[in-house]
Amino acid sequence: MTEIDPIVRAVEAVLFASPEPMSVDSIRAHVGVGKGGGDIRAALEQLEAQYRGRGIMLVRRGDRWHFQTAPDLAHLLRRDREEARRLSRAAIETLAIIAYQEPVSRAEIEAIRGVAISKGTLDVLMEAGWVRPAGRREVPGRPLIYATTPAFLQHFGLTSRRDLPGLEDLRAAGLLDPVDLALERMGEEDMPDASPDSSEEERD
Amino acid sequence: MTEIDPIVRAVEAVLFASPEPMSVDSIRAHVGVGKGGGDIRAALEQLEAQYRGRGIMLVRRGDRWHFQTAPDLAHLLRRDREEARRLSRAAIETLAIIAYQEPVSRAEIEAIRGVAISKGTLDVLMEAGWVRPAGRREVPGRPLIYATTPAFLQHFGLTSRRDLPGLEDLRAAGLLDPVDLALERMGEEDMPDASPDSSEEERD
Amino acid sequence: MTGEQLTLDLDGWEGPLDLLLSLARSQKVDLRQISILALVEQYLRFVDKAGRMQLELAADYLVMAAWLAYLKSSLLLPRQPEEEPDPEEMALRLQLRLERLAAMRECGARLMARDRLGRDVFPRGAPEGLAVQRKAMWQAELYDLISAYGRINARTRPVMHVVVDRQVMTLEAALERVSMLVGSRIDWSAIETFLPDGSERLRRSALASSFLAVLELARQGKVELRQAAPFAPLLIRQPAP
Repeated sequence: MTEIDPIVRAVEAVLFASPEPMSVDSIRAHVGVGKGGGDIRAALEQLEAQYRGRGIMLVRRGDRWHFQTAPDLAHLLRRDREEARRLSRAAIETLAIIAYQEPVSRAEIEAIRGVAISKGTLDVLMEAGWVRPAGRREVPGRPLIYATTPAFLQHFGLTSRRDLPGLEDLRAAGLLDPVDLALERMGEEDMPDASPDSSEEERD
Repeated sequence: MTEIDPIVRAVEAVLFASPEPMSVDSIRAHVGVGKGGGDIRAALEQLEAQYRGRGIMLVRRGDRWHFQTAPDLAHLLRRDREEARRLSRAAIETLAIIAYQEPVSRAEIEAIRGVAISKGTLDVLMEAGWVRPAGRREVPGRPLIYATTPAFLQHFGLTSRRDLPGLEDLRAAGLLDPVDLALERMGEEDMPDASPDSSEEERD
Repeated sequence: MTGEQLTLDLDGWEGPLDLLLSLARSQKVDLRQISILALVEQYLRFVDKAGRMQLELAADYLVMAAWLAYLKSSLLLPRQPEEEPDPEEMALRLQLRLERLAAMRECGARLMARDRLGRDVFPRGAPEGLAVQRKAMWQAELYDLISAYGRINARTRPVMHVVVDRQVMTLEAALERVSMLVGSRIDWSAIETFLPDGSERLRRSALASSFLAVLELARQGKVELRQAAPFAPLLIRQPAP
């Protein structure tokens, strides 16, 4: 792999040695170049390019970087590794709702799914480290709200939440809006003289 | 890193993900190329060459292979973080005794302080770089004796130990008075001999 | 109808909305195009069948059935203009809810299908690890040092009690003075008149020692004492010869 820049080498070694994804700041703290960290970012970009197409690759998850194996080689590596515990449908849907609509309260999740979520469902997601309580909603009852974690991005190979598959389409289609809001919008567009108030009336 | 052979990629990924060094046979079992394993060996040689000079390297231990970070970068994996810490009372007193009366043995320090000093106390002073062992006293038991270092003078802004204020200076500065005596003196100053009679009459 | 081919395994449904979504899916691919009326029929038939098979349906399935039956009748009957809620809007609301659930289910599937760390892609198997070694940067000021030394010295210096030099009159001196003065007095004299001049401190000491001297002289019969009452002046004179 030709001549290599000393900082690129150092960043490569540190990222290889780290058991966890690393932020630019923590990389710099180890590599020890001072200044604004521009050189670390440049090194990361170089590394990313150098490893492109190889068996391992440099990826960014949230604002952290790590090396991982190339996805197309999964079949070589999966053998003799036990399949991670399968998530229930309820857990998968709940995770999707939290990820695409965060932060959401439990009641909001239930409104979308049309069914109460069992206590274990959120626990499983929190135990996996993908979901965390993220404060309370300032409405009566001050319900807890939930959001995803950096580990969620890492596990699902997302650079950021903006990378969630289909997020933009869903947003454009209004499918991330609550039903009431969607109805109001439709009322404004389609039926100018409909009374939006009536929509408030029948919650079931 | 140019075009890369599929087997080299596969071997690279398998070695990267493996929790332990791998033999050619176990690599082949994962990579899945049949035959005599000559291609695995060839891939290992290629990898070894490709990573030469980088931050990580492919190494062979016995008949097993694994990646490791380049030995000359080991210092990056261990980051020192400095934390400002204040010396304990025992440590600063011990340091003062050594500074004023060096060289002194531990027993002498204890005799002056009137309490035993823990091993940690001297260790801290040596770790700080202010105190060093300065030979042994030629008395029974040949105890180690301690003295201050140039770093000590530097830290405390002293040109030499003679810059330390002497006992007379300390006395003048009120630093030699035990607390209770100093308190008494303050009491006297508050009521000079204004009316000693009246004050005395109130007794019995 | 396709809807009836759905098995009646209720464990498979995540609630009535989920059941409705499955029924809707069997009707048409695009949820925006489904017939709510047909969907309601499918659902009610399903619940009816479950009832005939004596399957126990959870309460929320029955609540949904009742609501859908109401919706159906509202949609079929000629509409009262002032009627609330508007059945068309109720139907639309149901459709929107189904769309949203379908969208989230789709998102869940897409998430699960991603290359997941630990299943499809793998981190380094044996990272060397990074260590942060805390190194104490010891700090002390010169003042700390010298005041510590002062403290030690103060603590361990031999303790010496210095008694302030004060003027006193000893008992011997008092005996001598009183014996001498009493002979020159003709009448009773207060004890204070026997005291020497000087500081208040000396006078107090002299008073104490002169009092003891007077007592001693009285015991020897060399003076007479008189006091009218407690704390009255103490009078002294030489006994009549």
